[in-house]
Amino acid sequence: MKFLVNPSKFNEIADYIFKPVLVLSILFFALGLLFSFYLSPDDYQQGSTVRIMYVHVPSAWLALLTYAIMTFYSIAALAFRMPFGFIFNTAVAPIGAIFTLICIISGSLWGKPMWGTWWVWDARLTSVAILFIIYLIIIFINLSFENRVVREKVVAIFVIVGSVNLPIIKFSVDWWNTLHQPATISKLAKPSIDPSMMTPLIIMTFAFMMIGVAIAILRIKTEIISRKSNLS
Amino acid sequence: MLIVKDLSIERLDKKIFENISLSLAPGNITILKGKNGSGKTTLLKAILNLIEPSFGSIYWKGKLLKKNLYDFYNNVTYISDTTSSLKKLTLADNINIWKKFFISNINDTQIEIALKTLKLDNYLDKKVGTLSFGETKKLEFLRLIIENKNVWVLDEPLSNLDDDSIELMKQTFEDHCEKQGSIIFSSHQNPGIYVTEEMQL
Amino acid sequence: MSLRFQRLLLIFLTLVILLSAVLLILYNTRENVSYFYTPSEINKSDMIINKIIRIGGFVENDSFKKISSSSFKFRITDEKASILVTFNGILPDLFREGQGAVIEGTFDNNVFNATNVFAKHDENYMPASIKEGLRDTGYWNKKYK
Amino acid sequence: MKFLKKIIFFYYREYKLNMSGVQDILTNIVFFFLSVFIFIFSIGPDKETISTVGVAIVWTLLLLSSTLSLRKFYQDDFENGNLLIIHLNGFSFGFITILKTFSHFLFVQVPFLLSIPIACILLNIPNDKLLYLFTSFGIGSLTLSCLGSISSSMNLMNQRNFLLGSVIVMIFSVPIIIFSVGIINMAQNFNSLINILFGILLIVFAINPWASGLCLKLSIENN
Repeated sequence: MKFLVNPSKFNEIADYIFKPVLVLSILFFALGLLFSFYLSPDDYQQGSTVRIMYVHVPSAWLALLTYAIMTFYSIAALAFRMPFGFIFNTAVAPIGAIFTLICIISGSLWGKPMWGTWWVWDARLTSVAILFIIYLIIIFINLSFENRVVREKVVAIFVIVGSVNLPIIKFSVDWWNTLHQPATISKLAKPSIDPSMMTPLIIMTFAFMMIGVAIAILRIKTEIISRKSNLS
Repeated sequence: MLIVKDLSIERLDKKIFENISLSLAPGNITILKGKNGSGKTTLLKAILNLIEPSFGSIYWKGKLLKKNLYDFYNNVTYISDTTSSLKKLTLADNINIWKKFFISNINDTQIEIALKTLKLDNYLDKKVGTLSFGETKKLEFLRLIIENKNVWVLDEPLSNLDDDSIELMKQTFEDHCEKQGSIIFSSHQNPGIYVTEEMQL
Repeated sequence: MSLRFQRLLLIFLTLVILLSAVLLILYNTRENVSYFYTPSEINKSDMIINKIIRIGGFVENDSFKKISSSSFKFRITDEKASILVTFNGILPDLFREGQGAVIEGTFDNNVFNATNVFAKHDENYMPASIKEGLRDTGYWNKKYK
Repeated sequence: MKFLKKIIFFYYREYKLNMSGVQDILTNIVFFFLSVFIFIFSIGPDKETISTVGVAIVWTLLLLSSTLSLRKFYQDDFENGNLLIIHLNGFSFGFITILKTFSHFLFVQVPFLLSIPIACILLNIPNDKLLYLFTSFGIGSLTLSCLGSISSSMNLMNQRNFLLGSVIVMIFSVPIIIFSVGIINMAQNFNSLINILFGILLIVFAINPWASGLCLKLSIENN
């Protein structure tokens, strides 16, 4: 597992797995789209609109997952002086921002026909909007400091401080009355979703994950190279 | 008292300096010489434990500096290349703040004498912002007297000073030496001050 | 007070403060960040006069009446209390009897004039065909929350 | 004992420093009142509307004015080396941020707090809620001081994009605004709202010395 902390080891492994990951992501996307459009049934309440879920939910999960991993890496980078954590933060923040944006846009497209509105300021939607702005601020900090050492540490501190938002997003639907429905799939309870609709959801989640990993590999490699040549 | 052993500092994977060793005993004056960007300020900051060294270690009174930091800070005066006096306040106010904040045991007559020798005694009611840069710098040296500590760490103390003031500094340094104090300072010029050790960076 | 002691003090204070803060917030948040109130909460509080509020609940069975093509009358309930609602406008697709809904508007003499109606769906997803099958065999008796 | 003396004289220094720039604080308050007037004029004579949006206006302006004074928080002391001198005088960086946060609260936010009752009268905010509002502003502005400390210490080395500091303060102040504006819209449960605000303050207060202290250390190390 050394490639997760060591830039040169990461480069080696990344060269091996990049192509398989890319192929896998295309495969999963093809399969997932097939499933979500043709091989999954309509919902008993929402009809065909439920298919937006197969984009909305994976992107939301990955937006949160990306931030969680960034938080772990930030703590590790600050506590154990592990420069790979800083590289990871810089490279991955835009990917998380894009996932959050996809989640917000698909959510609005879903909300309009079902709830009757594009956007409401309930706890879940507000906290996700804040997550998006936090991602943006991380990108801005990366752009606006001259000194690399200061910049990456400030980003790491900001990521850790901003991680208070994660449990708020996760539990907002349980703690407070929201227009957004509570979680369908949680670890403790049996999922309240039919297996025929669960399948495309899982396949699409893997597809999103793979494409995320592929882009992350590219961006991390670029970041490592630009650091070596002292461009940033 | 203060011992620096095999100190190396890297920044952004670039070596600033390597394997520096020096020791600062009571009564010693050490000068750090070197061109701009040779790492004089960095070394001084490392001595004050503000920069984490990549390799090597610093000892204070036989203990690792990190373990004995509070005692070291109680015994050191640092004057950086910036002037820390508050521009909007008068000289008298500044001196008063310093005296209180550092819990100084220096009495007023000693400060008056110091002010007189620095030729600042006429400006007491003036705001620091109205002084010239050289005068502000001289005011900064008043901190050496007020803090009354053993070890002086000075960053470029002699730049921007006229000959009279340099002569004065020379005198002050020698006095401090006789009182078993120790001084480490950086300079890019040849000051003609008596030093016990010279360090080329 | 040495630097090391300051650090220890800071760690100790941080832990104590964080703990008390979490307790404070957990004890107090529950009812406060609501996007909407439930009908039973409305009846016992006095915040209702001429102020735009949101009420969330379920559309009571057999209460939906269409007055004209774009004006409707129905009751919102949480099984403890219910409120009569009038609404002019377009209802969302998901709006039907027994379905969760959030309405926005003002009270006017015990009748709630809604300006916006949002449908709320639950976290259950199920193929339409299965629901038909269940209903045919008489096993469909899922209670809405 | 010596340490206590140092703390007292730290505040003596801050007092002298802030009194020499008392016109800055007064300008901030004038800015605050002018903005209140502009809101009142632009909303028009409808007293109902003014009193309903009043709390929101005061909060927005409090937030804006406290981000205006962010630059003074650490920047001056950092640039002329005073931060370093205070550290060498035996204060850890975390401790400095706590002292500085209280100093900002005392010398920048408290003058605002004193002017808020007047603003509340101008904005027709009902008197019976004034006590709760005042408490919430008090807690909120101390929270803003802590957030200001975090964001301005993050921005010490950032010469290009100063607005970033304000953005950081604003994004983290969203929960405070949500809860404190709730006070005017509710007839009951003041105490639990105040408790929540206090809880948020405690969390931010606990995070502040670590985050800001690290940033200060970082900036001094790399300056």
